[in-house]
Amino acid sequence: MYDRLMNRIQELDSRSVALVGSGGAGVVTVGNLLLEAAAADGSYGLMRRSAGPQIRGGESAALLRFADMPVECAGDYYHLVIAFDWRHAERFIDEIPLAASSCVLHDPAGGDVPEPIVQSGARLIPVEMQTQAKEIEYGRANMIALGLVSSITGLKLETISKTVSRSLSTKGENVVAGACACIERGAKMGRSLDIELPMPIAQGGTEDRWTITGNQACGLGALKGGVRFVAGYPITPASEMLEWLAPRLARTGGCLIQAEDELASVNMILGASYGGVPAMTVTSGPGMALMTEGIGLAVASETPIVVIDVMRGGPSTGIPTKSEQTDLNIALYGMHGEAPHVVVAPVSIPDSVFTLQWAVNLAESLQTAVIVLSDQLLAQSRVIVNRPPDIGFITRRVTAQAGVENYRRYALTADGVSAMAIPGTIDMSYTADGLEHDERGTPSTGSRDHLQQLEKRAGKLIGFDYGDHWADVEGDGTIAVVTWGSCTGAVKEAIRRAGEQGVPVRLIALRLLAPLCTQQLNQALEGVRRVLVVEQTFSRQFYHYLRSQVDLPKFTESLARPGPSPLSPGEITAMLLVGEA
Amino acid sequence: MYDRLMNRIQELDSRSVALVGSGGAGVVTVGNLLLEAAAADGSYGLMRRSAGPQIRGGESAALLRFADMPVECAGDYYHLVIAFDWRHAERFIDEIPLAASSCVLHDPAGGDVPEPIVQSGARLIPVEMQTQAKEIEYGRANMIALGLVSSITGLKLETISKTVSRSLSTKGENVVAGACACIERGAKMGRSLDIELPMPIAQGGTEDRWTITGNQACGLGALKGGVRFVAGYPITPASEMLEWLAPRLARTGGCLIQAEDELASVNMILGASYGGVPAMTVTSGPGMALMTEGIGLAVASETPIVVIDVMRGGPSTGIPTKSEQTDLNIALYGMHGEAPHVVVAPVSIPDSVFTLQWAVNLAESLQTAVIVLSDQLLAQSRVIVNRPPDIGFITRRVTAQAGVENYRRYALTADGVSAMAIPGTIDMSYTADGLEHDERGTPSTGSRDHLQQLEKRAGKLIGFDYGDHWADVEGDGTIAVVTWGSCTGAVKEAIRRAGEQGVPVRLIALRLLAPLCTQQLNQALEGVRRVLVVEQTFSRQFYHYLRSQVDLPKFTESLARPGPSPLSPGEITAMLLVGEA
Amino acid sequence: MNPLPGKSQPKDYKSDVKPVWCPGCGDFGVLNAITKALASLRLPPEQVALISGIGCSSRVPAYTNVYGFHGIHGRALALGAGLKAARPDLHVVVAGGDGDGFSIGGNHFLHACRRNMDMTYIVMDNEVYGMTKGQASPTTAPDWTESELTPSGTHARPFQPAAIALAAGATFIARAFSGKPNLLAQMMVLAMQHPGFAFIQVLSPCPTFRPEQKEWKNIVRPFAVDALPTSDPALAALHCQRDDGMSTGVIYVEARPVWRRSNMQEIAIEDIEQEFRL
Amino acid sequence: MNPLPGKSQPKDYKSDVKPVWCPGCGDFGVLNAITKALASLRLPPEQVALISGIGCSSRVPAYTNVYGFHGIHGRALALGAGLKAARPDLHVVVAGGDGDGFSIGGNHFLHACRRNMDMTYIVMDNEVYGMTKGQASPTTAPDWTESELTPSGTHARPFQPAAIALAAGATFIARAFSGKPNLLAQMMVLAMQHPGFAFIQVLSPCPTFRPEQKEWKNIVRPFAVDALPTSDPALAALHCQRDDGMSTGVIYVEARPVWRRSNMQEIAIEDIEQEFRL
Ligand SMILES: Cc1ncc(C[n+]2csc(CCOP(=O)(O)OP(=O)(O)O)c2C)c(N)n1
Ligand SMILES: Cc1ncc(C[n+]2csc(CCOP(=O)(O)OP(=O)(O)O)c2C)c(N)n1
Ligand code: SF4
Ligand code: SF4
Ligand SMILES: [Mg+2]
Ligand SMILES: [Mg+2]
Repeated sequence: MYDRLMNRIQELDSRSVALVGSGGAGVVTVGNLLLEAAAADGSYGLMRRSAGPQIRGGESAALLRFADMPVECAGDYYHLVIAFDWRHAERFIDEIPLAASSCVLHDPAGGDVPEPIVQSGARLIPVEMQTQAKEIEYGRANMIALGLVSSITGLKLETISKTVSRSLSTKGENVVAGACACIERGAKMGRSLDIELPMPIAQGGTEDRWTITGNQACGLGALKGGVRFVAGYPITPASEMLEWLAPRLARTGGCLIQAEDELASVNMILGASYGGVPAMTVTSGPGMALMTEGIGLAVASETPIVVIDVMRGGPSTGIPTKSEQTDLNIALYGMHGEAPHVVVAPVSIPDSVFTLQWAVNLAESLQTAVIVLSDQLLAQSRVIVNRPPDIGFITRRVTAQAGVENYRRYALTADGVSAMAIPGTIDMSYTADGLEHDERGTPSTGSRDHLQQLEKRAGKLIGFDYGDHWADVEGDGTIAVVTWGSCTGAVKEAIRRAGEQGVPVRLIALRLLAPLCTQQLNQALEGVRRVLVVEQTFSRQFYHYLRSQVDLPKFTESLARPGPSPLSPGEITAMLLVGEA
Repeated sequence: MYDRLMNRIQELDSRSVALVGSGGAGVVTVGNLLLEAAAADGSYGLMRRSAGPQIRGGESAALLRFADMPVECAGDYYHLVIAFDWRHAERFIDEIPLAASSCVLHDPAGGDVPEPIVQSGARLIPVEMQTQAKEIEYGRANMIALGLVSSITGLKLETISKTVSRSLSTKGENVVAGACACIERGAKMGRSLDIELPMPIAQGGTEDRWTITGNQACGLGALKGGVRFVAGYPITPASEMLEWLAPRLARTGGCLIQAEDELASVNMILGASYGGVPAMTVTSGPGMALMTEGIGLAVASETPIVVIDVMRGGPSTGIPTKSEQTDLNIALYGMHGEAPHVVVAPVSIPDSVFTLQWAVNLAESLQTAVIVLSDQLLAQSRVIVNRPPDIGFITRRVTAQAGVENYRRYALTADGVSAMAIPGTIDMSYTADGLEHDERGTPSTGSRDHLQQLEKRAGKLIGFDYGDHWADVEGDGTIAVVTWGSCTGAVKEAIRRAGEQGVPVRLIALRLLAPLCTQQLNQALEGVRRVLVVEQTFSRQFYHYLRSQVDLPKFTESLARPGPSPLSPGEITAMLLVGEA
Repeated sequence: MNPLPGKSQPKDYKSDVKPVWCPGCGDFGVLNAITKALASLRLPPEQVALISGIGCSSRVPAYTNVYGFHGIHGRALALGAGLKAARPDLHVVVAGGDGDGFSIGGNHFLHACRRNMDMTYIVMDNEVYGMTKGQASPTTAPDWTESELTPSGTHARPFQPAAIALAAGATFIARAFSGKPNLLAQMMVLAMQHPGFAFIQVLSPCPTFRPEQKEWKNIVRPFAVDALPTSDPALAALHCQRDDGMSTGVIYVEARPVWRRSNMQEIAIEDIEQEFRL
Repeated sequence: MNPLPGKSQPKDYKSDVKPVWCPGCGDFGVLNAITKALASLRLPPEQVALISGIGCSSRVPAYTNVYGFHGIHGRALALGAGLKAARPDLHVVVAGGDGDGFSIGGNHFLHACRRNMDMTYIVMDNEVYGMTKGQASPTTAPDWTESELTPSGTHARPFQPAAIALAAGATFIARAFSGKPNLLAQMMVLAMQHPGFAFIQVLSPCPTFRPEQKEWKNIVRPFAVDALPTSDPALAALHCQRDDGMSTGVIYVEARPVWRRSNMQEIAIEDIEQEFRL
């Protein structure tokens, strides 16, 4: 179905491989091994996971893309699909677009090929993986598949074997031997298939490349930013970040508490931060909903906290295992009363390191709540990237030193930030309060105190110098795409492709969502006659948010689609080229 | 300070009286008695309460205004102030604007008159209330004050005595006698003061007039709308509505549960509504923050509920006893994921009866969550009004009857509303779910089901015919004020005054805030060259919301001020007349 | 509640939705027991509501053919309480996991016990968060270090469901094992017949994240005391404390008035409106 | 914690903020007792943090001159736990009301008891919501009908703070009366010295909404049993159950390891980054 488009839009020279299966087929294991082996051979890559609701044995897909440069999004379609079986295929088939040139290797033991796959016109090749694996001691079908892919893509068998041996070493020699035998068998089968899909190999050594997930990248950024206390409650797809952080905080002088719920999480980090320790919590939509009262307290009491919301499909419990950007509204507006705070979002997986470091810095500098919006797509995808640059933010909380006369915790200052006395500081005790208060912190119902403190809390955010970090702005031309978060990768590729078609397009990928840098945004939009706003929501939350604060050009379009399928670079390119080229 | 303005802007023929005092001075008691007596004499009136943080004995003010037509807002300034003492005057002095023509009767025993009052140029008259009261057995200073006001305003002594006797009857004969003696003494003192401020008396009998607070009016509307289950957790300024409802639900076949917290409240009403009983909860900002997860479940599971948020000053615990419109954002956007729902707000105290009845009707008809935004100003003010008209909504929930083959709870229908089987209906059992689901209700992670159900839940709200109720639209001219909620009263008066100055202004007071009826709004704005958006917030929440969805005329201004002082008709009029007349 | 006139087989209470549960999950046994109990009570499916929160165990309503509500995490008891208060004619059963009920939902558990509404609460306790892939729950032993979230254990005393229920005021308290669905079904029948808040803690293994729980079938045994069930809270407390948490049986039964709606004389709304007249 | 070297008077721990409390409110006595206890322990004010929620009683931090955080309703214990975990060097005292602690905050109470962090929790129990003008709280008798919100009573068994704390795992449990600030101060000293989670339920009358509580001074008396305090949970449970809730004294003391942070070998962030290299 994408073929018509493809005639005009040159895709990035990349290889997209989808592995699908259910019932403990080990799809994700193969995906990871494939990613690692390709990385070792010199490719860049990205692996997205798409899982069903089952805890074990449910259907799942490992969706990979390889290129000779860092991969920031899925491609328009998959070149190669390996299917162990088709159970519950209807649940994810829409997430695996195919072209007529695609190849689908499917195990006949896994059932009939579903209609939409047949319709796609892709080449269907039955390959017995199950039966072959059974013939080998400790054999498993997923390792046969790994062999198939390796020969089709020309991966070095040696690298594969090394990767597999390392990763399965804890499972015992027999398992490793069985796996290697399967890989060899698969590779042989693959060679006989007459499909060639050589892996794009990048120049240069792999020493400075990392393999990292978005959840890990956020966790690392938080650690680098100085977070030393985390409280959290498990929730998909955020738990993995907590699990990554727990032992690492314990090893860096910090501490993580698994709280009884999200109400406790957010209040625990408020307590820790009040004690002077940079603190963070991590959750997803439902937990976010439970935290807004606490976030409001952080704003009112001017206690720095960082809250990461790893977004998933909503509303309500929604689709816990799949991605969406639909918590934008609650992040921007979810607090009662006037609760000005900061909202940031990483524009890619490696950027999560920077964005989190910055988020901690902003929370501490501005003594407010900073909400970070990640999503399942960023969080649970794993990439091969160049080591993210080390940007040494100095986290600075303005603290009050002992001996200040007549200390006023909430003093009105030029920049709106007032010195915070950390418990332990002699003679500086005060009571932090979520009631409206005067400069000292004493509760006040007076309209003057209210207005002054409202102005203080809002003013400190507006007046702050966010530097260049507010957005990634690239390119020129009279068309601009304004986007954010996990859509940025696909947008970037679309812009590159449009450029190749002679249509230059500017990128404005917001990293700072609130407060909105309206002046900088207007400046970035200067000379732009057409704007495309790209986001993964249903109700165009981002588009409406921009409208609410900025006068967009008359010719402004919105490209919004809910999850779970990520927006593809092809559909964005198509939209950009309409009427232009 | 308002005198200059007053030269141009003719105020409504009204009398504004402020009673202030602390330490159990009984300010609110006198205010209520005064309101009742004036009502009995034929006046319309409104009494607003402004209280400090103390539970007992704190400073408080009863702020009254009388006219010969229904009063919907405070005046620009107070004609008469009676002050028992000035303790904590700084906390509310901004809420009592004075003119040079104002009279301030203050008890010298209550301390020095505060500087801002002296500055106002108002006439200051020391009157011994405390000492006079002490001379009378069972005498109280507040009853002396009542006598003072009655003679100054020409209230019938007979009415006052009757009102007082009835209201104090439970306290015993001695108390009543003491009160009456005080009133007589005060009246005598008042006559010697040479101040005249005759009460405006309305035409016609008082048989069809009501005295009601906003909290009561909401409660009544909910009962009339069919609500028969309420769960709630006490919170200022909403508790009084729960307290009003509890015995009355018990007497109308319903039931109210005091829940352990707001998380329980909202989930309890979900359970009740799932059981087929129209259900509601009542809270204020902090409780609202705790309810958003439950509201999202109502949206996703399509379970009708009504949630009233009686707004108070925010953020966080904020100013519990005072008014603000700053929960607009959380009401519109506070849910995670895409959770389309309905937000309505009464435009006056008597309109609360209608709006609540409508809210219940919308929740039931649309099978969704309806949030009602009231505020402390509406909720805790008491008015004398004409009996609100009886609009007989027939609440209609589409229910599934026994015997439907292959019942699909979330079937895709033309209007997006699907029949709900009520437990007890034979052979129609289904499981309601907050997970994304297919038409049957079975959880689904598929993108097609997700999109279809997102469209269903949003579409049913967009396609619904809200009739004329979406807004109160009045007048014509090329200027329009767009406003909502408790600001409407002051806006209406400002429009009347502007009209008297030859500047016709349209009123657009939204009752339906979400979904925004953009088409109707655009229509109402046809021919308008200038728009003034009026609201009681700090960050112009309403203005930004309108912008996010509608192209407002270039010449659009925003008049926004946070609480606690309500916007005055005078300041709105002034803004309207700038450059016009 | 009118019992069904005709047939009543466990399978009549099962739906055609296939459980998402892992092979060997203890929750299959609980589902079986629920359908057995309903069949043995001959309850018409449409007069029963099965309410749950979020978790593997909380998926149970859709697998039955009674009315169900799969709510949000931790709020099942509140959902059930609202339904029961509004529809006293229904038979309300609330079910869920140890995380749902004792961690995020702990407060509602306390207040449900206090309130003593006439309903049944079944907690499938696997001492782990199954759905979110294996973190410690309140009932997890403090030295369990298999979750990376608590790499050196929880450092917290395990939650004692029966003891807390007792202190909070539940009037029927029992412990059971999902591996014995017949016994469990019998206990559920007692619980559902009990007038008031009946709580059953069901030890329900999670072979995926707590493979060692496969041993439970060899460890659980009935309470070795004749004194149980008792209506003496002191005695019940004593036995709860002395037990290792692996004894099964009904522990405590108390006859306390069940929660009921206020019964006041009915009036019309028009009468209420009178109070606003001047 | 280093005790103060020099002077240490209760007044040194008072701030100049005037309480919003009504005349005769029991919370004055609790405030006095807190300052007395701090003075007698000679704790440097800057090493003490007093954390609270929302309610009349929760206003207490600002009336002292130690570090304070007046948080949101029901979350004081979570706030305190986060502070203590992040700053184990501080002396953390959490205070609030019966509504704050047992109604909306009930879950945190359960888990704070389980966790056994080294902190003190003081609940000023007046069996009513004072701040919101007189509604029933979890400890209110079921037949109290003075609130219009529950016109025929709550229909729920009162929450038993000591029994719940015991079942949940608190390691120091006591009941006291605000009308005896010296005794209360002594008890607070014991609680603050106790290593672990120490809970004191202070009967603290609300003369405004529960005028009958003025009688409490004639009703409260020390527990009439020599056995208390005990470290036997069964015995403690027994005495909690037998008591009418008006006996005062330390009920239960247990030596259980206090919650502590995981102690793992320290490494640098650069070392952590190594794991991402190919
Ligand atoms: C508010 C909220 N927080 C967290 C989650 C994530 N979550 C889903 S199920 C679950 C725990 C499940 O554990 P349990 O109740 O013991 O059920 P089990 O899966 O073990 O049967 C959690 C934390 C959620 N859905 N909502
Ligand atoms: C989330 C939330 N819900 C409700 C309230 C309103 N509220 C304030 S204090 C209070 C109860 C106070 O009772 P208690 O804790 O017993 O303290 P007391 O005033 O009796 O000392 C309530 C319900 C609130 N502030 N926040
Ligand atoms: S993860 Fe555990 S509890 Fe969940 S379905 Fe699997 S075995 Fe059952
Ligand atoms: S209302 Fe009661 S608890 Fe609150 S300050 Fe007054 S007496 Fe104390
Ligand atoms: Mg569990
Ligand atoms: Mg209380």
